[in-house]
Amino acid sequence: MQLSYKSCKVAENINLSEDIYKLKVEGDYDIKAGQFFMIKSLNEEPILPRPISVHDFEEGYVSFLYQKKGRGTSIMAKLNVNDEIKLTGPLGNGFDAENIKGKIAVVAGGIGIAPMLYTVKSLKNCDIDLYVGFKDEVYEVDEFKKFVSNIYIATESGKYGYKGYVTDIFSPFEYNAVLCCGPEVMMEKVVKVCRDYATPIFVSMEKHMACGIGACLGCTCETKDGNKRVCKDGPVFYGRDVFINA
Amino acid sequence: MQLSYKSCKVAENINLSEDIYKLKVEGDYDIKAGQFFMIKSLNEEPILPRPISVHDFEEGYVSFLYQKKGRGTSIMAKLNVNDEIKLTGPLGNGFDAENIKGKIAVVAGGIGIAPMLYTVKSLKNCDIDLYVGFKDEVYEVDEFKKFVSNIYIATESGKYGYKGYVTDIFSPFEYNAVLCCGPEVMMEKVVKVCRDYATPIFVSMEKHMACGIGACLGCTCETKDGNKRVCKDGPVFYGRDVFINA
Amino acid sequence: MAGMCLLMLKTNICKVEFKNPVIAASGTFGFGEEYSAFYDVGRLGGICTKGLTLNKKEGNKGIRLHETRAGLINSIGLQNPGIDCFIENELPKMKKMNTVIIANLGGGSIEEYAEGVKKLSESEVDMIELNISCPNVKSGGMAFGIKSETAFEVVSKVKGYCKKPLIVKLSPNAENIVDMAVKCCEAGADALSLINTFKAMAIDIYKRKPVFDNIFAGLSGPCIKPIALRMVYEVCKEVNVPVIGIGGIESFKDAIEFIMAGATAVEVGTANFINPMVCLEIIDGIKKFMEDEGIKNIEEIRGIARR
Amino acid sequence: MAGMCLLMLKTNICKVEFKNPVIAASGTFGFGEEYSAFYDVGRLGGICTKGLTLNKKEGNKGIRLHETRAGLINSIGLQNPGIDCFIENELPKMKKMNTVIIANLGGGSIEEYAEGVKKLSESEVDMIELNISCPNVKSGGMAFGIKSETAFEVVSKVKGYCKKPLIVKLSPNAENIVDMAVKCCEAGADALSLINTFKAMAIDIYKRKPVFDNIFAGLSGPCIKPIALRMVYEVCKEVNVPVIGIGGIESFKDAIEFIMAGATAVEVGTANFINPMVCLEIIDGIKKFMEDEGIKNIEEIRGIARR
Ligand SMILES: Cc1cc2nc3c(=O)[nH]c(=O)nc-3n(C[C@H](O)[C@H](O)[C@H](O)COP(=O)(O)OP(=O)(O)OC[C@H]3O[C@@H](n4cnc5c(N)ncnc54)[C@H](O)[C@@H]3O)c2cc1C
Ligand SMILES: Cc1cc2nc3c(=O)[nH]c(=O)nc-3n(C[C@H](O)[C@H](O)[C@H](O)COP(=O)(O)OP(=O)(O)OC[C@H]3O[C@@H](n4cnc5c(N)ncnc54)[C@H](O)[C@@H]3O)c2cc1C
Ligand SMILES: Cc1cc2nc3c(=O)[nH]c(=O)nc-3n(C[C@H](O)[C@H](O)[C@H](O)COP(=O)(O)O)c2cc1C
Ligand SMILES: Cc1cc2nc3c(=O)[nH]c(=O)nc-3n(C[C@H](O)[C@H](O)[C@H](O)COP(=O)(O)O)c2cc1C
Ligand code: FES
Ligand code: FES
Repeated sequence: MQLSYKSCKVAENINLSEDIYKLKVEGDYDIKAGQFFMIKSLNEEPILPRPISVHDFEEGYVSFLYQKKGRGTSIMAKLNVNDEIKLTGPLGNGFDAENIKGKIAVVAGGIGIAPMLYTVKSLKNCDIDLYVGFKDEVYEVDEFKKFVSNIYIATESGKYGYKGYVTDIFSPFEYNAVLCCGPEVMMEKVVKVCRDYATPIFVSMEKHMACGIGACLGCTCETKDGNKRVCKDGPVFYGRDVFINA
Repeated sequence: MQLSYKSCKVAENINLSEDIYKLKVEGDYDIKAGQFFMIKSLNEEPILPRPISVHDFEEGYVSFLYQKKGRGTSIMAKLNVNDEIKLTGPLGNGFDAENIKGKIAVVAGGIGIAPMLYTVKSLKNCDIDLYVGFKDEVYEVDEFKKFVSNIYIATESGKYGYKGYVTDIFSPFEYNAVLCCGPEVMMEKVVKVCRDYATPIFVSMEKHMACGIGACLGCTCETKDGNKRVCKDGPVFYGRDVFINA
Repeated sequence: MAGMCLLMLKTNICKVEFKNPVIAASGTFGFGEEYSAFYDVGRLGGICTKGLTLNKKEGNKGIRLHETRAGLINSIGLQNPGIDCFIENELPKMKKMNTVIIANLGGGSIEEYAEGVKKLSESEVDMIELNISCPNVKSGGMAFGIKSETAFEVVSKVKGYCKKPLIVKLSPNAENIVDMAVKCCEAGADALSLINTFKAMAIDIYKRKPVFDNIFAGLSGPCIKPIALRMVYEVCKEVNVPVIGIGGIESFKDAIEFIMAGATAVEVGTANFINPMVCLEIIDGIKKFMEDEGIKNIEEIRGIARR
Repeated sequence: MAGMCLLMLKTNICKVEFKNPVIAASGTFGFGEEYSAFYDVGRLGGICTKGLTLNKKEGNKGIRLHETRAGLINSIGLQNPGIDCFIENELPKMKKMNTVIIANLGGGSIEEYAEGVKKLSESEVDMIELNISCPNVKSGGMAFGIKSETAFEVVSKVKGYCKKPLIVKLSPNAENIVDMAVKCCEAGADALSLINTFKAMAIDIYKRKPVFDNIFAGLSGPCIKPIALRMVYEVCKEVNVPVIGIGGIESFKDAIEFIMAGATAVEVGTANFINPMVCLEIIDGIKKFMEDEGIKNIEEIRGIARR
């Protein structure tokens, strides 16, 4: 397989909500739902690129939804239109969209919603419900309306939807499969309840990364089959393979 | 004395010629001719600010003329209008404009012309001639026309003016004082010829700097009175004090 | 012309011929496969494998990577499939890559090193790099890389079983890097490579505890270059075997500095993560530098900064 | 409230009271005068003077500064006016700065150190920091900072003449930093500070020779922090005297890391060049961190990462 590392031009970089940004860059790729890119600005620091999921992809443009956290994402937040950034990818296994069928629940926590837009667009012949939890502000949910049947929102502050966690309002009952991305504690809870219903669940894992392509073994996660590389063998795993004790 | 370290907004940053740029920032200061600022972009790298002379100063705006050389000046070259940069200064002794009188020669080599515009503006009741040498392209010379009587240009390529070095066309004969900035070899030559005519000459020295304020002793230059700090005791010295063997 | 360019970069270490002096460093390049997705790794001078041990290792738990200013701290812990599995599954693929294959060998005891060297000696690897310097596992060999006497012992023993050119990889944590180098040569090292990572740490101030489960881990990347270069310079002055310079190399300029300090070749590690094409860019950069400076053969500048 | 904030940062080292644990590092802050142009240096915990020697020194020739990735290599070479001149001209001004004054003392021989300590003991400096670790001059003391036995000797001797609290400043180039620390304490050090700069170098590839006339020079700045922190952590575990953490500190986060590793205070060096206000920003940052995290006294978190 041929992988690309190249300069891409920023077409848009907008602040959606408090610390949430959407970045659109020029680029033509063959992308699977749930894959990610390693993104690096031209600045010398930080030295490592940052893994960011494909949020959306339309002819000639890749979009990313990201949260400003530390050194890397702060620099991303300052990018202007026409700036160049370096992209490596697309990377990772992604969701096996071809083989996911029937009534599907997508469960996302906060910025875990990022990989899910292109994912719901990629799922063919599925009936999808979106469950999503936020701390306070709700963002990007409207984009999903065209592609899903129902949207269930929880906010910790109670500002929108149910007051509490998304795990409080989600039940795998009736779903053929569940796709999940968010904080580990949340994913673990979802895996647990899916186990009770014997519902297949796919989780997208997150680890600190250096190479992003499987060479450094820095991003391993323990699975029932031993250590796996999140960047290459993942980021998508069967929920029960990684949350063994859930 | 109170020194300032503060953020300033970029008002203009234009490419004048090949690797020559002019940067204008908002800022109100009390500046003496020949002083400089330590300039640092908000990027983490390079870690040290760079010393750049005041090229011009008009109510509310400080201008710098700089040559893109390495890491620091390359980042400066990418600054956009409204970007913030950090300025420490004004620093150094500067030219003693108050006490310079009569017929004056300003001799500059390449980017050594940078400190001279504000300098010629600051010299009151003087009759000034400008001698300036370039490799090939000539820049910024027109700005001097209003403030000097004669302009003599030399280029190594012969593209404009005399073909050769500025030191070939300059003689201190008839001048009361000479102000000089450029490569060390060139300044040394000018000091030598001034010695022959017993003409007072002031040179602006350049050394790698870290603190810029006299604390680290990294920028010392040997003088007839022992080591002096270019940043604090200079950058302007009596030519014969530093080019002892000239 | 292209032929001439290739010629001028050709490098020999212990009679093994390298197309050019740029080698991918152990632990940063897997077994070469991943980077083959970016370019033909046959253009490299060589590839050092991920550190191998006699038996398979799962590596360390907890966070394994932490970025610092111009650096990376890693606590991988020599995760690897074991020598047998390497020889069976990875080496055949590597042999097709058309570059020099250097097996990097870690170990927890002299016996384990010796056993490993025996097995690798019977394999098709071109050279063995003895890692007596991994700070990330008790059995990673760093204990052997601190005191010269201990290093002397392990290298002497291993050398007896070694049928491949033996490179000994030194740790910057050695008490005295020059003495260490000299002792390793006395013990039979055919070449030296230095440096491995610095013992370092980071603390998570919100969790109020060390970032790494093992507390300490290894620092690499551009930040360490000025110290690595100094060590290579000092060692090259005192030994007669070829020295491979390692530590923070991220551009052709860095590589040339190491060569001018006396290194015969360089290994590039962390920089591969910053830019996956970096090794090729370094090779091209060296070539262009030599052309611009009128250097016909890299030997002309090797160690020139020492004169 | 302001009073409370001050209280919670108060730090004692050898019965000398510091307003807060942030000290300007030797060689980066002159004699305090230059930075007084930016802010009231009386707000600092303390100031270490530029390294002093018995007699005036002109320092090194050639290039003295070279920037690297997240670091600075310097070859100042202990340029200073000599102890007598310091006591006469600089100290009176420093005493008015209303902060703890620490005299940093270099030397080329045990006798020179002893003579220096005697003179400083009769002066009004609050403490003496014995620099056995400057890599930039033959007589800068680094020779004393490599082997523990040599350090033991110089510290024992000096201690006999010292009437001020004696801080011994350690070099990261020491063969064994923990052993070095222990030996210096046995020899009578009242406190330790670490680390000084790393022996490093750079080569000008166009001139084909080392950048510095002395070939080697000292590396400081953010790049060295992960190694410095590790050394401070290791030393704090093994000694009972107060330890001042130094090395690449550029933010309150870095300072807190050193304190959580066990440091009683920190010194800030190169970061002053990056941002002349950095010491104040670090003090304010520590204060805010403690408020946010509900820490009433800095003792609560000192060494907490070791538990
Ligand atoms: C496969 C994958 C896909 C991702 N997709 C997205 C996405 O679409 N949108 C998005 O906002 N974020 C995404 N992330 C997370 C994103 O990579 C991190 O938030 C980012 O690297 C933080 O970088 P920083 O420099 O801003 O923060 P840093 O200063 O590096 O660190 C800030 C905080 O984030 C933690 N952190 C740093 N790197 C990582 C990492 N790789 N994984 C987890 N925590 C980390 C640090 O420990 C620290 O607590 C993804 C991560 C992975 C592994
Ligand atoms: C008082 C003073 C005033 C100056 N005024 C101007 C000015 O008005 N316009 C202008 O273009 N330049 C000026 N300079 C020079 C300018 O500071 C350097 O060109 C700049 O620091 C180079 O930085 P860099 O990061 O781009 O280059 P680097 O990557 O740091 O180095 C590029 C090259 O410049 C050399 N260099 C780096 N720093 C210095 C330095 N401080 N002095 C001399 N050589 C250096 C390096 O050795 C190298 O050869 C001045 C210097 C001083 C000391
Ligand atoms: C993630 C990672 C894994 C490493 N694994 C090994 C290893 O298995 N064996 C070894 O000898 N060195 C290992 N190293 C050290 C590198 O080979 C190299 O010596 C060191 O990183 C310094 O070079 P650099 O600054 O170019 O990375 C590893 C380094 C990194 C960053
Ligand atoms: C320019 C410069 C000069 C220094 N001079 C001295 C000195 O005279 N005496 C001394 O003990 N340390 C000296 N040091 C070392 C610093 O005090 C400090 O130990 C070292 O720089 C590491 O800290 P940092 O990374 O915060 O700079 C000097 C450092 C620099 C950068
Ligand atoms: S990030 Fe290197 S193996 Fe996954
Ligand atoms: S740059 Fe520090 S003294 Fe001049």
